[in-house]
Amino acid sequence: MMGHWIIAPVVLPAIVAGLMIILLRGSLRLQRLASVASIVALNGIAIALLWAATIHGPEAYHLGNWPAPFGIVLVLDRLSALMVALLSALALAVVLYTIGSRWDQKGAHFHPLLQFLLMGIAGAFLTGDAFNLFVFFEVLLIASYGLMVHAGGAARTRVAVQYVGFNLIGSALFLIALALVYGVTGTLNMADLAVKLPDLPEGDVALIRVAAVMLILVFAIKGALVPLQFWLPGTYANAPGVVAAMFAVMTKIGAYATLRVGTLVFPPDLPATGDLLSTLLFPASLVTLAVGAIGVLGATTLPRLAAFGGIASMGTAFLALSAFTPQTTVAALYYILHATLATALLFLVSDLVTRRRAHARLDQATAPIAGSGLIASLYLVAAIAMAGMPPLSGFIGKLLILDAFRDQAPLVWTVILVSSFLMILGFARAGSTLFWKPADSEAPPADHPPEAFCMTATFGLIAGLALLTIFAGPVTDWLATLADALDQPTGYIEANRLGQEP
Amino acid sequence: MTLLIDIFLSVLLVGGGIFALVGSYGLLRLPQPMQRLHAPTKATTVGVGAALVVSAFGMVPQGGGISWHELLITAFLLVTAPISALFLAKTLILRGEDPAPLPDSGTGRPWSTLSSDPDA
Amino acid sequence: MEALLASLIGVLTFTGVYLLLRQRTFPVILGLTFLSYAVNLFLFAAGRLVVNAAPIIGRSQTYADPLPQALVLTAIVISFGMTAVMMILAVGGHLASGHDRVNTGDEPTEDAG
Amino acid sequence: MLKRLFPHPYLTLTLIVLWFLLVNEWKIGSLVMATFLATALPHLTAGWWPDRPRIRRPFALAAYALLVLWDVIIANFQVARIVLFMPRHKIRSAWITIPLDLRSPEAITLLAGTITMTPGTLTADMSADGRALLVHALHAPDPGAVRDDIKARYESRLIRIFG
Amino acid sequence: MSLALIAALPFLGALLPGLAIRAGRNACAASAGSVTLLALILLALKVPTVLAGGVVHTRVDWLPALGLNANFMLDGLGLLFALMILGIGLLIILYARFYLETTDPMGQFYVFLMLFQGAMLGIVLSDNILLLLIFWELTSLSSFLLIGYWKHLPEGRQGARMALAVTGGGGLFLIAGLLILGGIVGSYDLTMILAQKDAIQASDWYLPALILILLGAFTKSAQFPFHFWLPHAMAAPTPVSAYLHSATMVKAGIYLMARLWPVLAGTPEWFWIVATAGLVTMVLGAGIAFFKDDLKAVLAFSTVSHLGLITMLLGFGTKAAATVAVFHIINHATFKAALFMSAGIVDHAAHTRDLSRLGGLRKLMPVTFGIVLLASLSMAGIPPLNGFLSKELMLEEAAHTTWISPWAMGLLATTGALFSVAYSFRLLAHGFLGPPRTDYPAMPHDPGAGLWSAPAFLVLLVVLIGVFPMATAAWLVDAAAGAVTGQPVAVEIHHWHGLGSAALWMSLTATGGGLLMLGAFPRLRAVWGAAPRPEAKRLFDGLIEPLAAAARSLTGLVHNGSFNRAVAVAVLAIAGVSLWAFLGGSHAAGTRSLLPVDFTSLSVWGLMVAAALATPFLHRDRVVALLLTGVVGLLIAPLFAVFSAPDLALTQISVEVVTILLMLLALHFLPRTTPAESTFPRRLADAGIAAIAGLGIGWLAWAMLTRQPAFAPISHFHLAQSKPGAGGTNAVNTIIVDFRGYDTYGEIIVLGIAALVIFALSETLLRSPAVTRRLANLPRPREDGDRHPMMLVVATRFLLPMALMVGVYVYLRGHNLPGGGFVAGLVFAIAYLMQYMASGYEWSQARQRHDHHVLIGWGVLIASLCGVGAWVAGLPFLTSGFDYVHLWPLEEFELATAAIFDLGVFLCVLGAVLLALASLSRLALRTGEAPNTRPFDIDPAMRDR
Amino acid sequence: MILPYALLFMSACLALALVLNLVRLLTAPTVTDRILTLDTMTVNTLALVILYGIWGGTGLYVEAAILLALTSFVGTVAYCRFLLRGSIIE
Ligand code: NA
Ligand code: NA
Repeated sequence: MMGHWIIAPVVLPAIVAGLMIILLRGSLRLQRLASVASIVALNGIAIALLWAATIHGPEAYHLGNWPAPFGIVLVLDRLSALMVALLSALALAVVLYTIGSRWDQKGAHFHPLLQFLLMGIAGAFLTGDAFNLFVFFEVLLIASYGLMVHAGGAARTRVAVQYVGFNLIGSALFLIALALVYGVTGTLNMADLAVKLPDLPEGDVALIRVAAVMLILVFAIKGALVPLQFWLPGTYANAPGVVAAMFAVMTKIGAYATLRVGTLVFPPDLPATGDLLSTLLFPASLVTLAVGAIGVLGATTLPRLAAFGGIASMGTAFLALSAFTPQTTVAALYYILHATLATALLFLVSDLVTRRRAHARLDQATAPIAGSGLIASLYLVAAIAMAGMPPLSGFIGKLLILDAFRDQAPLVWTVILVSSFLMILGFARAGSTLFWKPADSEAPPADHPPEAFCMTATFGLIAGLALLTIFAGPVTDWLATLADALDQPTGYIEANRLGQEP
Repeated sequence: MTLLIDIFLSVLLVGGGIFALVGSYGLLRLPQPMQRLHAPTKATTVGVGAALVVSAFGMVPQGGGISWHELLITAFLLVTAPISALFLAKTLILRGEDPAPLPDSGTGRPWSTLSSDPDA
Repeated sequence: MEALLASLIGVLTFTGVYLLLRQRTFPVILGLTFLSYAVNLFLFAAGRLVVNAAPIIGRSQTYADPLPQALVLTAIVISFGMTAVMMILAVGGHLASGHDRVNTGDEPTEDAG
Repeated sequence: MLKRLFPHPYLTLTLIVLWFLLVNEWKIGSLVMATFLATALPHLTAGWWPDRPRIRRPFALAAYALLVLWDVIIANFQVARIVLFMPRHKIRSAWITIPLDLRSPEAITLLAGTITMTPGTLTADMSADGRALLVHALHAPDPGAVRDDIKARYESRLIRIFG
Repeated sequence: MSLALIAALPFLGALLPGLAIRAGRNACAASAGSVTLLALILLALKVPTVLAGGVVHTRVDWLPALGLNANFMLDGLGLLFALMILGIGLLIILYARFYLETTDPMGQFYVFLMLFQGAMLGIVLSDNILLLLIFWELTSLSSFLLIGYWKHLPEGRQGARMALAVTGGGGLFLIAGLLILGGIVGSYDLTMILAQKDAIQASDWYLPALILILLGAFTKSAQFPFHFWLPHAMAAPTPVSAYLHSATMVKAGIYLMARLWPVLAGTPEWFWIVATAGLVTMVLGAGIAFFKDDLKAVLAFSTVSHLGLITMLLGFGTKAAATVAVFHIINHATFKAALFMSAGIVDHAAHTRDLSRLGGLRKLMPVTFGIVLLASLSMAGIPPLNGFLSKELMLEEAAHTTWISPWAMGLLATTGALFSVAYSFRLLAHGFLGPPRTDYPAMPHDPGAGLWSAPAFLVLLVVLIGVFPMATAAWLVDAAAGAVTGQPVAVEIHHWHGLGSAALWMSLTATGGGLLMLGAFPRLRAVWGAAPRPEAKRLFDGLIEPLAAAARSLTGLVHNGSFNRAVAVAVLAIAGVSLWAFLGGSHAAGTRSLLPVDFTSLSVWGLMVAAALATPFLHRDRVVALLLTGVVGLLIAPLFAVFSAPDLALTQISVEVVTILLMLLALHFLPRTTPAESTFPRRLADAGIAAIAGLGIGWLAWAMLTRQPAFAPISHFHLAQSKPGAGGTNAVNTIIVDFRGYDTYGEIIVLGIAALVIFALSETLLRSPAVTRRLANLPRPREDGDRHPMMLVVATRFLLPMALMVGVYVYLRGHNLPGGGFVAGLVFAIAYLMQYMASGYEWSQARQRHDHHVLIGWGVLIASLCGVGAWVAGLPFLTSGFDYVHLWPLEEFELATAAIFDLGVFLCVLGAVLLALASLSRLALRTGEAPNTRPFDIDPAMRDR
Repeated sequence: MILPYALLFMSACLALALVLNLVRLLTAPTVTDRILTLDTMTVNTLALVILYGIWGGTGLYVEAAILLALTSFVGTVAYCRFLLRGSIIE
């Protein structure tokens, strides 16, 4: 049993960030050291948590020693442990890349903000309380605002206004939904809701349905689901490359929360909501996938291309989530693992390219970039991963989804496969302009020193994708147990020890 | 005794209400901006002062003690109201919103608000 | 009384959304502020309306539901932080680009200075 | 030593009183707390109040306060009358310059505050050398009389208090 | 394991050339070659087993849940292809070593080539169709890289993209087809699938699966109408053309059709689709080849044609035809690869591949001519070469096949053969015969043996198979055809079938006709040139470019950066979805008894509604808009007070004023007015959207306010435990610092982060020259000459300690009465702001002891450590403790760890607000304006003014 | 007891005063008038809160009144400084 370690992913980054603010403001080197140390430790903790969740099953941590549902609980189960592990692995790549690329020199407070972001995301993954989920959403969002405008610039700052503004609408909606949930049921603990909602009086059903769809729409904003995706392309394309890479996991929070709420609080067998969420998510995710794929083909800059790739991956992930069956959940989670690493990789590669290129536009060639062979190969790998081509995990993820949606084959398969086609086209066109097409008259850019940390980070992500591919069998088996636990969340609910002394 | 306090407090309340109303009414009725400044800074303060006194002694008829917080608020308002008024007046002066021309300061220096103005 | 609060929440939302649909950052921020007023009141309404029942133990016979109040407190603080960040972003965007349009992609070309 | 401990003794005293006004109960604990805070807070803000005003006659200050309070209450009725009943065209507003004999910033501020709080007049500005106040009178058919009244009734008292 | 090893070897080998290139070009080629050779040897070891009718299997579980496993199998068909892939691969590696220029990155070439080889080998060795799919798509990818190998050539880029689009796209159809196939059978293992012919052909899903699979195969094998990509792939270096686009990759589609032949073939659908596509491709490809001038283009269309021939044979669905198909696969690989390599040699030597600029090479390049001569004659189907043997068998099969009418197939097949003869002879005649010319771009000569040995070896095979088919090829054909048909095959290949054989006459017709056609070339060429015909590249570009352009404009249109539209869409979507959800469930009106309206509330309500509704009309003056917002924000406080929420009233008031200050600070840098930019209809529409939102939320509020909660709210616990459990009588405060202290923990961190963000961005802004320039040029209306008015400073000297004391008081009483660390922090902050406003930030900050960052840091740290402290007692994070202390002479008082947590809250809030506002005021520090040195500007006590 | 009636009377006065404030706020000829109105409004609100505290007899709202007084002052000075100097802190 993990005990206090469950909260470590939240408290550790917070304390490290606090110490950075107090003691290390003067020294970027020490900040880097602390940041890396914290993230390495986080990885260790995440692995331990993953191990514990696998061995012992769900475990709750009663904050303040108050019994649930009256206090706030954190719940460690396979899903939360997995997401925390994914987060910390990604963070390691991002922090290494940041150091290598010196993005952190281009503005103040990169590392504290990164730590706070990790804290917020980990908190969101671990919490078992609906309102606390809101709080940690806000923590991660506000840290993301800071990271988004890191290093400044007119375009970036202006897009950040939109990003913040749109997310504030999301936050408002979240609060409305939570108010409805509490106003109708009188509780905020998700397990408690799972227990109480089946007994909901008939007359309250309409309101709780509204709350349910509002929650899902909030998560859809985070997950950039059409028609709430407008914020994403600009944001991701204008964010610093490292930040965009880190954001790869932020869209997945929307998917995570949808999965959690859609299986625990409003499962398909809940009479009040039934297949409400599926009915909502299914068409939206299909359109999202299409919008993303069309965007990949139509993107005018490399970062935008990566951003639309991200949208397409979210469409795919939500599509897989939308059925809320164990089989689709396995496919969804496997795909989410893949898409997080792949999207991050693509953004890092995109950053490698754009930092070496005179401009980021895809319709005009520039002089060949320094180290183009290696970077082109990295781009190729990233593109393969994003487009879901073999041999990387994206293909397996896609196969899993296609296989799981056999019943709706004509529609789902068509959308997925046509989208893949558009993305292949888009990536190929972009890549051939970037790496093959020679510029007319431009002088070659200044020699760009190879950045060992950047390469470590990108290769680390590739290694992650490779491992995910090679160990697809064990991973999906493990996920199958997870998916079954989500389908029958009694373990999760019992871990809360509702109404009993913690 | 209780009745006396009751009456006293009631008179205060009625008076305070009227003063508060006068302050806000003056804001509407007085024609010049500087004139309007007079009404609320004083009348309203007195009105609120009345309410505060009532609040301070409000529990006495029921056998409670005097509440002293209200004295603090009164003191606070007395200190701040002139500063607020000063700033409002400075704003009016700077923006030339009051029609009446300013007198000379008699010290050979302009009024401070206009001292950065080359025309002053 | 309930109708008053409900309609007030509606009106605040109306103003908030209307301002959110303006083309400059400042009204958009004010819109978000209005929206957060509305939302805070809505969250508060989850505890229903009670008078003379502040949840201070021993000060009255019945108590208003303290939980939504605590939640609103959190929400107020958070929306303050968010507004502050939004504000500096608006300032930054204006200083960096020379205008304060909220929509990107429709800025006039003479926006250089 | 004592000066170092209490940079502004009147402030400290005021704060002790304020604390009791705040907590509204007469306990030993409150006194301990009041003393502690009234000592600590002026230290926290001492850097922002580098000089210390001299008050030569503290009791005269108390008397002045009562005088002003009385004037405030009485003269408020005049303002109410003007606001409510005087026809607009009959209101004779005027700007009045008050040359100052006071020099202490605290004293001038107190005077300005007094002028504003007593109805009918309002301090609107100070000259750029701090030697005159600009006062606006709501209804002053004889501005000179108002000026003389202010100087005699308030400024002279303040000169005695602050020296 | 060993099959998996064979399949894996090229991939492992792909690492070597990249490394070996540092040791030189020979080492590089040798590394690739030796790996290939090793694989070939390992494969050879399996030959006896396969020839004995055995099937070699290797199974490795990969993703059993899906049915995707690394299962390999080797039977006759696989063996045939594997031998071709590795054998020709070896020759290509040799050839490429001498073909590539020193300026070409050879390491990269061999890496890509080995990747391709591995992928191709994987296809033919897979026993799992999902695994096959993976390798299938990998061939598309690696071929993309190889075609685009010469990066500077635009044709290379376009050809590569076209090839990827067509074959990769086809691969997607294949995915669907194979998934359906696996679904019908219940397994993705070929071994299982091949045993399920009846089930598959009886299934409703047979036809969709067939079509999808064939789309995959046809695109890969360049069958009509997907044939157009192959000639454009010729931009690749010649070794690539020889390897991928004649011998191997394009045969992947053929392989797939042959592989699935046992379960898919034999139905009318199969016959009509496959045979027709093959037939059309064969005739069309050969016809076009005749008119092409580029040697490689001739060969490319020839390849298209021959692939059509093989496809057609497979389409017939008979055992005999399938056997011929297998035989022709071998033959085509030998002569076509040899021809491609020879074309490369000519190109190398003469610096052109254009037939109209060549001719007479026979004398200049005798060795090359010899190779080309034999290979071309084989291609034309001239005895006794191997091409002749399979062509005869093909014509025989065609003659006996009824397609539309009994003779149509025979006629068309003969036509195809005729064209084939024509272009083969043209290649010889126009390229090599005739007198030598004087105007070659470079003087042609035979290359070194390194370059010609590989094609020579292949031509040797052409001759050997041609002369001794039964000795050299029959065993392989038997094995492969046996695997294709699933029946034992013992092929009989003869040169002479007697005068009665239809093929003889068809063949003679074809040869004669071909020669005539060559003779008429100039005239035919003129007709061809005048005839309108679809140009593949234009058609493809006409499809893809508009697609890309449409995607670009659609994306630009949808994601045009309009925040307003995004908000409008979001609001409408939220409203619409919510309404839909609401209508889908039952709703009962609330039964809660309502509160009577009181006077105060009504007036406050009226004010707020009026102020809120006035804002849309007056908002363009931003100060007025801010004032109106302030009115609304301020009046929420009494509302909270009326409805029993004193803590909220306190918080609302203090937050409101700080917000106003912040906005005023910000407004300094922004325009003071908002221009009127919206048309009246737009404003009306916006108002409509806003009204929908307002009505929706208002209705929800009403519905919620008028009902009782369905279950007892959890807050009864908080009320009951506030005093005994958490040690405070203010239940809101005990929730904030104790029951839900963790929320507060997150909340103060939000605030802290906000301040950090504001600080960081203001730092960044100040670094930007454009920003500092704009800051210096901010419009400065007429300004107050008195920056720090004395009276404000003097008042602040009293007010500040007073306010601080109020702050302390609010903090201390919070646990039991309204207040707490948060409000206290704000009160402190407001007090400090008062000081900053009075004497300026620089002056004030210089006389202060703390840095705002440190306050935030300590706040976070204290709150964290207060939480962690509970671990010491073995209790969870943020568990609080409290006790009542008696300390003479003081009265009993309470000490609670929650107060420490609240101190963290206090510090964080104070630091955050101060840092945020300080950052903004730092921006306002004017360039060239020195900060004040005294607390106020005008000091009446100064004598010398 | 007449105190409740007096309370009601003053509440009515304040409510009316607030309405007058609103009219002024919306119709004010100068922005300074609007600031002045907001200041007045705050003080009137403060009085209302105090009255409400007297009505309920809990004394829970005095702190709110203290804060209102503080904020009304700070707000007014800030608005004026904004109009006077542009930057409220310099
Ligand atoms: Na006066
Ligand atoms: Na406790």
